[in-house]
Amino acid sequence: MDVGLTEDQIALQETTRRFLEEQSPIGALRRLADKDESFDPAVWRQGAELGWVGLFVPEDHGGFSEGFQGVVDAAIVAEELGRVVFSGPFHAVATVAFAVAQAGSDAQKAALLPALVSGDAIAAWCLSGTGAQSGVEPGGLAVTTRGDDHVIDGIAGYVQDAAIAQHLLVTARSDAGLSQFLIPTDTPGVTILPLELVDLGRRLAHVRFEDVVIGAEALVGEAGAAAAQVERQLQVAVALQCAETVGVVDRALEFTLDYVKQRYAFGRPIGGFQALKHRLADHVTQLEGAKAAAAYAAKAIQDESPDAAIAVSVAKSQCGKWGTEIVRDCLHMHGGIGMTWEHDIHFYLRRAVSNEALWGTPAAHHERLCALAGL
Amino acid sequence: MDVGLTEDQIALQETTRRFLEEQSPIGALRRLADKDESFDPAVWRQGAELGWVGLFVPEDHGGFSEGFQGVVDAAIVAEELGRVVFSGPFHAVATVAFAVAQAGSDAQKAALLPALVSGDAIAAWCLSGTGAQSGVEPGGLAVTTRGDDHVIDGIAGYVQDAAIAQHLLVTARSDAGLSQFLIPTDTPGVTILPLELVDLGRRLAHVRFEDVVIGAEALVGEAGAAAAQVERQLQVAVALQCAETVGVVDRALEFTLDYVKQRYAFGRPIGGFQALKHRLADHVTQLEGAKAAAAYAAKAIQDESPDAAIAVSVAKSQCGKWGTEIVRDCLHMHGGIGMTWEHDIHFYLRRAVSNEALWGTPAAHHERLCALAGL
Amino acid sequence: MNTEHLDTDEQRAFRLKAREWMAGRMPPRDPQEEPCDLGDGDQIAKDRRSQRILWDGGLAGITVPAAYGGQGLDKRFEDIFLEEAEPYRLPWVFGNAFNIVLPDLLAHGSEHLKTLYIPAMLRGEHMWCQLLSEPSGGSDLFGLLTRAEKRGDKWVINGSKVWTSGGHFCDYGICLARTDPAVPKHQGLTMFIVDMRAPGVTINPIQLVRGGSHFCQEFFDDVEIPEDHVVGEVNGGWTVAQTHLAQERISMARGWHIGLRTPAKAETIEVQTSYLDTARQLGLEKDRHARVLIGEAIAIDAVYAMTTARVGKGIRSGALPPTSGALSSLMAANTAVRRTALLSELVGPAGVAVLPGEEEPVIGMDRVCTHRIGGGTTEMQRNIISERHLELPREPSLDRNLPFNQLKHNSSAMAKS
Amino acid sequence: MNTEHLDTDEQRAFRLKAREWMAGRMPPRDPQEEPCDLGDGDQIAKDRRSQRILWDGGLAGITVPAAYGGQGLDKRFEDIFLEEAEPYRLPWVFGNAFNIVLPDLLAHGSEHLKTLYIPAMLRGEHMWCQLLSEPSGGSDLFGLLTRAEKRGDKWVINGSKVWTSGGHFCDYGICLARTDPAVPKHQGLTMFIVDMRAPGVTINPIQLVRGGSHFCQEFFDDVEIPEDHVVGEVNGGWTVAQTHLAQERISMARGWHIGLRTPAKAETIEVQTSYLDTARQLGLEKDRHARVLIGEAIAIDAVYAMTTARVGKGIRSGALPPTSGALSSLMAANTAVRRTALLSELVGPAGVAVLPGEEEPVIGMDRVCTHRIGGGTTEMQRNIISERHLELPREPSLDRNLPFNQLKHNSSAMAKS
Repeated sequence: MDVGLTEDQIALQETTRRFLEEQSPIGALRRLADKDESFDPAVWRQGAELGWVGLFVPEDHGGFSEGFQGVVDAAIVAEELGRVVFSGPFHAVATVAFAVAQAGSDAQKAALLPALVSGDAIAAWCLSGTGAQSGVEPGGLAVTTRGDDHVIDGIAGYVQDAAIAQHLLVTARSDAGLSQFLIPTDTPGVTILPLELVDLGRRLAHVRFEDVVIGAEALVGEAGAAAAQVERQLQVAVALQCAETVGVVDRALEFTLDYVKQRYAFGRPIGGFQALKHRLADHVTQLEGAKAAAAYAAKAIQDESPDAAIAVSVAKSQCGKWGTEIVRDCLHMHGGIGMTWEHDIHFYLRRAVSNEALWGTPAAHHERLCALAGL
Repeated sequence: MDVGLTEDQIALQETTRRFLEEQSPIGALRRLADKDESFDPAVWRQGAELGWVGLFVPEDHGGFSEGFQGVVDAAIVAEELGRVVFSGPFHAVATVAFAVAQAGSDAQKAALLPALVSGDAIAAWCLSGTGAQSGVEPGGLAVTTRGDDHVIDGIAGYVQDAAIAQHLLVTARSDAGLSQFLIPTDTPGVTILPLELVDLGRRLAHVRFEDVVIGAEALVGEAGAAAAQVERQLQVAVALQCAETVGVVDRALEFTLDYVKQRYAFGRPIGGFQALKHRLADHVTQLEGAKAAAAYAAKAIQDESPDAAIAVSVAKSQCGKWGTEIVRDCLHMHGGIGMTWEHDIHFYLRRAVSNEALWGTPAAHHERLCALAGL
Repeated sequence: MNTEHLDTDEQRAFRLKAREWMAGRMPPRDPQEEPCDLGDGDQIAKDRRSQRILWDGGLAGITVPAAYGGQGLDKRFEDIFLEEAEPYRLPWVFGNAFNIVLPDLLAHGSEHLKTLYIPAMLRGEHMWCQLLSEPSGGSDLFGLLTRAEKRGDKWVINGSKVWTSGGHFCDYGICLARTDPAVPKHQGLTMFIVDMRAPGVTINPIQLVRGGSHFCQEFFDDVEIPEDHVVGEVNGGWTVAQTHLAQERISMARGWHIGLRTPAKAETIEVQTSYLDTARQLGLEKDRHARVLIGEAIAIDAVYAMTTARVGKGIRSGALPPTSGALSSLMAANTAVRRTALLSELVGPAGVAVLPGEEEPVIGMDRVCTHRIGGGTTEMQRNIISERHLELPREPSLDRNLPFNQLKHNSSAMAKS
Repeated sequence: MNTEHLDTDEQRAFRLKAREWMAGRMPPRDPQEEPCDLGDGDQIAKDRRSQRILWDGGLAGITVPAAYGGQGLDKRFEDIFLEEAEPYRLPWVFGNAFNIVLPDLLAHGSEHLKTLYIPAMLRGEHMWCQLLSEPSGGSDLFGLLTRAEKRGDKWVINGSKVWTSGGHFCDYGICLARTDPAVPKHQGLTMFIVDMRAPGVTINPIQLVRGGSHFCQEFFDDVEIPEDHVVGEVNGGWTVAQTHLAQERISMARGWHIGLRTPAKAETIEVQTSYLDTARQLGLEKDRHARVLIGEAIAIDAVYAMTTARVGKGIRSGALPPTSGALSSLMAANTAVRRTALLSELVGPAGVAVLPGEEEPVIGMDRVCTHRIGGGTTEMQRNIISERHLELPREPSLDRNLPFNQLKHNSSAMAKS
């Protein structure tokens, strides 16, 4: 993402990269996985202190951005997180922070945002159900009213970081439309069902709601009128995911290029064989496309452009498809060593494959593009 | 298709190839196209005399095969026709000959088959309507009864050789099911609407039926009970198309290999550059797959195997997709000269692209495979 | 889009002059019109007239030195001119002249050649072609076989060139030929200016698969060239060609045709409504597979547009090297191939056969004719990207250091020619 | 399937002997069982016992000469044996021994080595591994760095081998090492037999991405080998390796594990019902996009099976050259990659995250782990196909004729090791 960055953005990129290289290099993920852990809370807190979450939060709640201004900067951070296949709860927390900053009540903002910004609290974002199309549109949860209270039932699927979160931002549907609620994870009737993952640096869960009764103060925005804010949150979530994928691919290609220049076969570096050269040329071309699309999407959201929704799905199409394709071939070019646990490349491929599938496959976003284009 | 051929089959292959090289080389197609013609009736008659149509016709009607026995031999002929992008009405005539030999009345057989076998008559086969899914299943025409007569209305889409045929084998649907009729092309109410084609060596038309009244003697098989015979005809048509595509690709790859061995750039034959070598290796591998699948399909139909329907759609998937892919890259490897009218390769690509789209795209056959597998 | 508010007084004056001069004189822009058909004599005649109008109004060669008939102004004035020219069809047929020959001459031409040809070019008197590619070698440009031999005070050219855009309408060509076959291939080349009407020049249009024939093949049979019509040094043609190719890449990246380069292109995603119309015509609006295909077509179009914009920006800012245009070219090729496959799958048989009305089934013929060969094959783009951007080892070269006429393949080829 | 009706009297007698002997003695075949897990000590012990049962019944080494403990019968008897063995689990863990080491020894081994090792192999006493690949070079097998030096009447080996299947369970290995680095790379190699329990041999299992570790890396630290444990000529290892690699290809093509080679395989298209079940579980039975994906998965599976059958038939009949196995290998790789993409698109997030019960999300991990690297990368398969089948020019070789230790890269690598 070096094309068109401001000096401040380059500084943010460099600070983040240096911090991650020191505190959370890719090797840390292997050590965590060997211990059956998926992230290091201390590193997350330090990252939060660097301002990762504050990018979405106004000053009076501990952050330093208003409105949508933090999106491009957050995408820069996400890309750096991708370069080390970072394991902390950035996407979940950032999305909820954005959501509450935009649509939460003053009480909600005051209660939650400072703790998210400081890294003391973790929040998860429940959007979809558990079907194959999960991730591109709201679903899974239904809400009804009982007196002044709201009652939620159903299953929210593939919720990132639900198992480590103290707060859930829940999207549920009633006859009136979509509503969002901010509730504690330990609300009675809520059950977290952790999943087994391909990506060892992430946590997902299905979240079951059985007759979960919630007071009106938990509403985020208007009851039945949350569609627009949910769409914005989806855009932010997907844009950050795409930026992360760009970082994953960029770094994987970097060390693959180093490798093919140093590895000899038949008296030549294997990177001198045209079959590999041409595939790498295709990869770097599609990566350039992914960088262009991810940057465009973040900028379009930040600028509140009318094409932001389309831009996000375009970015997901490109980053989802080519992320997996390119990193898969990077692994292949490493030969046998790429198939071993000791090498880093598989962590990159796990993340790329997961990012392709979560928050809408490219195919699901292709359908969404038709809808957005009026078909 | 050299693996597993009998001596007789090799002889058939060689005779056909020699005849076509002499009487209908690829250059003949360019000469026809320059004159805005699409085929040479004299060559077709000679080909018929070689026995191409007789492969589906029993001896007492001028041919020399019973039942489904001619399918593998006909596929061998079709492959040779593909090698020269032959322009005559083989597929239409062969499919109708098969249909009438299998399901026609004695009167129909006696009236039509000898003339088809000798090349004196041409018949076309109307299966589908004009939609995007045209070609994989019956549609487009509806039949009702009026007294003892049958009345057909609708449009049959993409009918090969309708414009040069004296006879139409028509598939139409009533509440009872499918029926087939053999009628003269000049039956009142029948209008032929010729189409403009990508493939310059072929003729297609939509055929419009407006209140076309037909006597019961035109029925082929039982009224309302033709589904099984139509399915068999579709299998034969698609299997022959796949065999033809194999011939198209095989020949295009042959002369592309010759070309890349002789064409020099940077002091080397361009076929020595690994990027081209590896793509050609992929192509010959997928061509081997196409040969295997096309041969399997023809054999499965001939043996009346239970997996014949699946085999046909598998073959179309492979031949359709890779036919276009491979010949497109063959054209590309010819560089500028491949883009000129004077070079042969575009005729091959036109045929490959057309064969992919007609009688069901690969995607349409993928859906059909699900249905055949019980989904 | 208009940057009028940024004008200095001088720029403002220039803007008003341009606006006033072109109004009523220049032909209007027709958005439906093909930008440039070098096989269309009427279009060429029209563009010659337009170029003369610009010349007469002091609007030709805005950044070209005044000594050679230009205006001697900086790039900002060209941008102003393009803003003002937006309603008109600018003369598009002079792409080769302005994008390539003009920079070649400015960088390497003698004073004699510059004064002889540049003003005439700016007046719209001469159409130019470039005579580089040969039948014997497409990608291997510098392996060319066309010979130029010195006979007395003339150079005499023999050989053949091909893929010359609009060759049969051109007045002059800039032509690379081999003047010393006894040295390695890059070292024995010279760049010439050839009069396309000279005796011994034969120009044959090439018929393409899809019809149209704005490409030509030329045969040179003892064509005589004045000794002073060498651009750069004798046997220094490779150096001139480097300028030439760099200019070609830059022009491709910024837009080949003057007037189609909008200085501050609006950056919004454009969805091809034809995809949606096609789906509706086929009744596939709600078909999930069709929607996946169309959505992908929308996405790849958008990614290509974004990538081109990004690469252009990166080259201008210096964040990306000038060869990065290869990224756009390669993506253009890959995107086009994928798009034709998606649309073919969407429409099925309607892609290969249509009721008369159009001359041909468009989607299927796009599929037959979509190849990135001209302007550098995808293989050459991939070589550029891998060797120059990724710094991967170059292909082992078998012909770079040996004398050209000692390469086995060439010795027989040159004997034949 | 059974060809009993074709038996001669002698064959019939052999068939009955085999049938009778195995009944009740051999372990039954479990269709669910992994054919061969070289990381599973129990399975290895079981297979050693089974092999001994076959030996005791006169059913071991059916086509091996009687002089080395075999039955000295022709191929027809082996087919009969396999028909009769169909209900049983044959000892699958001896793949290396029977497919590769045995042919190497028969073709190139001294009488001493043949009598020393073949009968023990047939009795199931020894498990063998092949020690060819090295960490420094995967595809470039003959660029290996492991050194063997003559000291007195011993050879002394130093270096490292990798990707050894079941290395930690093996008794002996057949090992290619460099005995003369001062000649071009193919000429200075020798094939040895190494006792895997000898002092100086260290065997480390390799942990793979997906778990499982039946591959090992070995380190040789001054490992001594008796002088007579050379297979073939000293510095003639390349010749032995040719036999070795040819046998490996043939065995791969016909099926690596004895007993999984069914002599007359039924040729029917098998549709993976799991695809259909997955669609039903996800409620996508009627979703057109899902059906297109599943249909393609069905098709590519079938094409791969048909192609393998066709290539096998072609090799057997001589219509295709023995290297045609590369076509099957390449298609296997491409098919697997495409299949994982299709299924991932079908299931979406369920491919990368599942409720506990399985150890991992299978579809997503298939996508991460499906690579054709072992047994020859796809690149090597494409080289074989293009150079040997299509007769396209070979890659320019930079290391084929120079002395091995004068290649810049190797001199530093060998200095390190």
